[in-house]
Amino acid sequence: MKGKAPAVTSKTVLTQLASVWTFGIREFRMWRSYRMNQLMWICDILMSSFLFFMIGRMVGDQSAELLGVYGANYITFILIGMGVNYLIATNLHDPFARISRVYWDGTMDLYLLSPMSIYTPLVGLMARSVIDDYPRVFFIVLFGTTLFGARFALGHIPEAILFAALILIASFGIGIISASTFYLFDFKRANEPVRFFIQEVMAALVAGTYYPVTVLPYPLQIVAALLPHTYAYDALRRLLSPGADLRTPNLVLHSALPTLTPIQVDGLALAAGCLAFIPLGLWLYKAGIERARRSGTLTRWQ
Amino acid sequence: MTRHAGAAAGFGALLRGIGSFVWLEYKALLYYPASFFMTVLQSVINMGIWFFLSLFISGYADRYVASFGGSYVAYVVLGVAFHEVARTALKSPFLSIQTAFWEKRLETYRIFPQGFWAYVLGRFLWQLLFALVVQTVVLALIAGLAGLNFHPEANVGLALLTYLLFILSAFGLGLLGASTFFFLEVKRGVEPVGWIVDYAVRLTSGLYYPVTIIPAFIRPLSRAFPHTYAFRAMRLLLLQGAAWQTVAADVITLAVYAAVAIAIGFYLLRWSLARAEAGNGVSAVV
Amino acid sequence: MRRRAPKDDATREAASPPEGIIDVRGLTKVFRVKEKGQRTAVRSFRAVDDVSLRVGRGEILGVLGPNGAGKTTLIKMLCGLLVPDRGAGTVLGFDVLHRAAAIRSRVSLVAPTADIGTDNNLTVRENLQFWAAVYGIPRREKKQRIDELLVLVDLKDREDTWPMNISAGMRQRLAIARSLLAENELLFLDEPTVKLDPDGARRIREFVLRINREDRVTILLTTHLMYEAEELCSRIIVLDGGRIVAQGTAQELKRLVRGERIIEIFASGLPAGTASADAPSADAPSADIESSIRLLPSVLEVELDVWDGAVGQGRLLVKTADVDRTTALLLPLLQDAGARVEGVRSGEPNLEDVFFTLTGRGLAK
Amino acid sequence: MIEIRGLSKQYRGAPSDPQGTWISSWGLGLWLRNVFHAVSLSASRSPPVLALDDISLSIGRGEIFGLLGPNGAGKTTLIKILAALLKPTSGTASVDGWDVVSHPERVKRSVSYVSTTGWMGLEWPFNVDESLRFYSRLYGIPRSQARRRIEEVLETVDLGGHRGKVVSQLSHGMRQRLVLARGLLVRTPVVFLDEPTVGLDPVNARHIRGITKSRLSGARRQTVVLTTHNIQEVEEICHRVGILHKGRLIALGTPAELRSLAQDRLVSDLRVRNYAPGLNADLEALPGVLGVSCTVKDEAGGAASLRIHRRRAGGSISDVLRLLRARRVEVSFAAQSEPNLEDVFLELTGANLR
Repeated sequence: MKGKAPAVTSKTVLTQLASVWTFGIREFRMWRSYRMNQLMWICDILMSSFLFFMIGRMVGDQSAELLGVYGANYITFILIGMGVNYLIATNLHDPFARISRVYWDGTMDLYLLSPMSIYTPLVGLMARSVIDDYPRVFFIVLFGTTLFGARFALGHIPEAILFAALILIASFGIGIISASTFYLFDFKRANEPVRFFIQEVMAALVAGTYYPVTVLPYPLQIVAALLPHTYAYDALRRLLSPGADLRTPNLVLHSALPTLTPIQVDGLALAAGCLAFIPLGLWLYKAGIERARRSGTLTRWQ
Repeated sequence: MTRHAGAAAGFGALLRGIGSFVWLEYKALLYYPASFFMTVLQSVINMGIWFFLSLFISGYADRYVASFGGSYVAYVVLGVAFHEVARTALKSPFLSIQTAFWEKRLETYRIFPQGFWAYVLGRFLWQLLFALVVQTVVLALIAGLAGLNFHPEANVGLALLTYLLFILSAFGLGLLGASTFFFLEVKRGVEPVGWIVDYAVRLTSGLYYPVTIIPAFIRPLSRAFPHTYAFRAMRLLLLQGAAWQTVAADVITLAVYAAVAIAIGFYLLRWSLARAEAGNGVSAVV
Repeated sequence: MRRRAPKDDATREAASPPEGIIDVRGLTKVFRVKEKGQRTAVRSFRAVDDVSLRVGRGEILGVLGPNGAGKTTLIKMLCGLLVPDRGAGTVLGFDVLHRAAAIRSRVSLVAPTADIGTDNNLTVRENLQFWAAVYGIPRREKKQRIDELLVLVDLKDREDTWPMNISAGMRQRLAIARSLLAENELLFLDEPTVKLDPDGARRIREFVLRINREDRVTILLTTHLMYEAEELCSRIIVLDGGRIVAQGTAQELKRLVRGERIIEIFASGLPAGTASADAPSADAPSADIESSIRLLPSVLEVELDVWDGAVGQGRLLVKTADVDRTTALLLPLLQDAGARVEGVRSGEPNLEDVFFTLTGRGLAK
Repeated sequence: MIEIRGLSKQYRGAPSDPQGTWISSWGLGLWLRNVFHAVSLSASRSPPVLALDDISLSIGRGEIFGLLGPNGAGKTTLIKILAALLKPTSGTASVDGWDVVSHPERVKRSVSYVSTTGWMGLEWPFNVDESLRFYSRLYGIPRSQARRRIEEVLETVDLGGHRGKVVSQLSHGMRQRLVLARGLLVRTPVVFLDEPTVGLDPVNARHIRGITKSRLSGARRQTVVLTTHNIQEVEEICHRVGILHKGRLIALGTPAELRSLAQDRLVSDLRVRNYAPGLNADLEALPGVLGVSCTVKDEAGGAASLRIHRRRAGGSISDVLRLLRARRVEVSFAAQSEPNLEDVFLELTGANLR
């Protein structure tokens, strides 16, 4: 071994990024050894698309009246909703699952006993969504257009990508908040209340994955206004559906800010979500680790 | 004579065993009341999504369900509630075996003469009661808030019988699926029988939309699953107020289905368990 | 392998510790355990109670104690993974209370279950590659260091194997290799041989001594195996109920056990006499050797029994309060007297006896 | 009590496909692969593992029989077959007169099986008392007797003071004792203890050994078969021992009989100062010395431990001591041990002296 001491003493941003990269590589290897399992979600996408295609058949082709600002293609409307859900699935779900796993298998101790930042294992997870979630979005668009008659407007692709990035970041923030509850409030079970309430309860019911928010009673529409999902669905549907209306307000917040266009309101709301959730998540996560260091609950074994 | 006494004693032991496992599940629920609350909430939300979705398109869809009372919302809500219970019955045996296997409890249960079957049946009984209560509450909630157009002269007794036969058929399929845990070595994830039934049922049995709008070449598939007969019979009875003659064929089909599925499922699960013990055993570590 | 030179900021921020790599006083940790039952009650439980210890550079310190004695809790506090409730001191020159992050990035830990930190989705080599990145090892050094470690832990021929396909002992060695990647000078081994079969455990012990000797790694290891502590450790502290009940070398601890021990020596060339019918006389050489043995320190009683006067074949029983010291002097003395020692057996107290003496816990019958 | 004739057990090998072992697949991929393996005769499954190879053995009433062997020797497999939890590939075994293959239900009524390896399969929602009530119901113990028996076993395993604790609050040793208590609820003729003391500290381990010896084999006259890789445990409580190695029963007898297998061997342990490298070779050249293993503790002071394996005949410790004296190596401690079962084990399997 070389006798010369390396010049780098504390980890620089570059070496931190290298660790993030390694976590990404590991996610990829894990994904690769489970590669046959990818067949399952392809089936899943096909089935869900087919299901809504059939429901869409009852609506028929002339659904402009039904969808209002979101154009006239019900299957497009549904697929954008599902696509956003697929896009953010890893970010929402995996931080908690991963923290739970490193707790149960005892690796958290070892991660802390290294020069690596405490956030690195979480940030490395973003790589998982690249290999796990983005292809799903691709497949749902592919199946939708080739098999089920979905049509997309291609005029606003850059804006759509910006909105996709915003909802990814915001959902990652929610994911970290969810992960930090593991240590902060000792939620050691498989189900974690924060993500459960935000995603499975509020977002699933009121953000409008399968129906526009306007079908809901007004109090629920106000609840929807608090969720970043609502704005992502709204903006992406307006930007990508053929014949969509970019001007007419639809959400509670649109009506509250009449001087801005709905798309602008959506963008501001999502950006605010990112700014709120990411710092809050990082802070809570650190607080959780410190709490666990005092109570001796960093890992299962004592 | 002693043989009979032995069988009776064995049956008594099995019943006590089932009771013990119901007690175990009850304690588990008390231990984590939060997870009970979350399960209930999840059911409410799932129903809520389908309620709002059906409400959203009811203007277009009502005419497709004219023969089932003419309300698409009632059609979907009823279907979802019944399906959730059947789904519990379908998944219960496999999930029970899988959970116990990885927690190394399965082998422990094999130590006791009737332990394995008491576990599978006891847990099924508990989960079934749980799902029934939850779905009934959810249904009552929707009926109370939004109103469901139940037919005033519905033959509730026959509907309940249909429901029971439906659950038993699903449980039979569940036993069949559970047997793949051992002979196909499906130790992780989901098992093929339940998975295929779940997918096919959602797509073809008329759960979310009437069978009549499915493309003709897929329609025969729907006849392979008990759900199609059960959904049709129960909706006709409760929403349309149909006479028993209308649904007799469906109910009889369901009864036969339940008997055959449970017999085959039980036999296959027993066979695969014996095969596992002749091979690598039923514990997680070899 | 050579230790990496002291890190710059380490030398800048803390003067190199002359008093020892670990130097802590009065460490105490109280856990609050939720009793979940009919009514949830909080009970406090003193896991580590007023522990002070000092470990010098290059030492192997053994922490001995039964399950639940607080061994792991102590290790976690010394690693910076657990905040002590009370106490003070330094590890590697860093304050245990305020510089935990600095300590954490400079010590290695091998947890009792080898599977901790071993990813079954990666091969043996890939596991080390993964951890090399976590430890921030520069890319150009990485391959060489991993190669060296694989040779060191004797896993070179298994480098492409999946962790679940190698034995528990090999996985333990992989875990140790992982901990050595960072080239930290302080290594914590928490029950390194638990659940291994005797052969696997022996290899781990040999290996622990080797890295201590060759790489000058300071090691703090916990065990509840008495002979393991005796074989490996230069010093041992005995922990019970979170408190240090004794410390010292294995020999010193054994001396704590009161009661006599017997050394039994079979030899030929012993001076005949005592066994013969003649009355013991002062000039007989046997009396001479007996009395000179009796004069050795700690010797309580001597009994010589020669059954074959012709070749002086016989047995010598020496009752002593200190086996080690007596043996050390006894053997040369016998050789000087021309005796040919054929076998030695001693009822040496082992650390298990020490443990029972100290904790006052006898056999649970 | 237990008769075993020509028992063999072959496990189907777990596929060790480097890309995606069986554990990493689920869903469609797993089904397809397993169906493929089921229908294809030439599928590239990994070879079967012979876990037990032609074991014949009989164990008498009231005996404590120890099964000794390293990890993976087949100890657990043998016990599981005898407890009717696993079927043998060939050969026969009977427990209390009942054949394990044709009458598994009767065998299950005749044995208690206590396995404490790994996760012990306890019921986390239950406390100690409820767990035992639960198990007594599964055993079909009448309600009228259950209470008395539970009190009895709680006292035996000394968990009476912890009856209100749920599993997560119990220490490892207590959990092990709870599993033991489950096995004691019924008074079966045969008790199987699979690694009853692994991972326990000496206090807990002795407690369990004490129960085995005085209660099970002593007061209750139960036949006990226990597996272990702890040699002291065997010497302490077992009447007879079988040594398993790679699925074969390589030795069988009382501990004393087995020790005599390594009769011509002696092991001398020396602790020395002023050790110098190169000494080993000279020591090995001495007559009767089979091998020397040395661990150096402190290079500067030359403190080292030497373990010298010698033949009893030929040579003596004096030669060793003389050589050391000539080299000015100071002996601080010397002990010579009679071969124990560990040496026997090592002699038979050749696992030491690499």
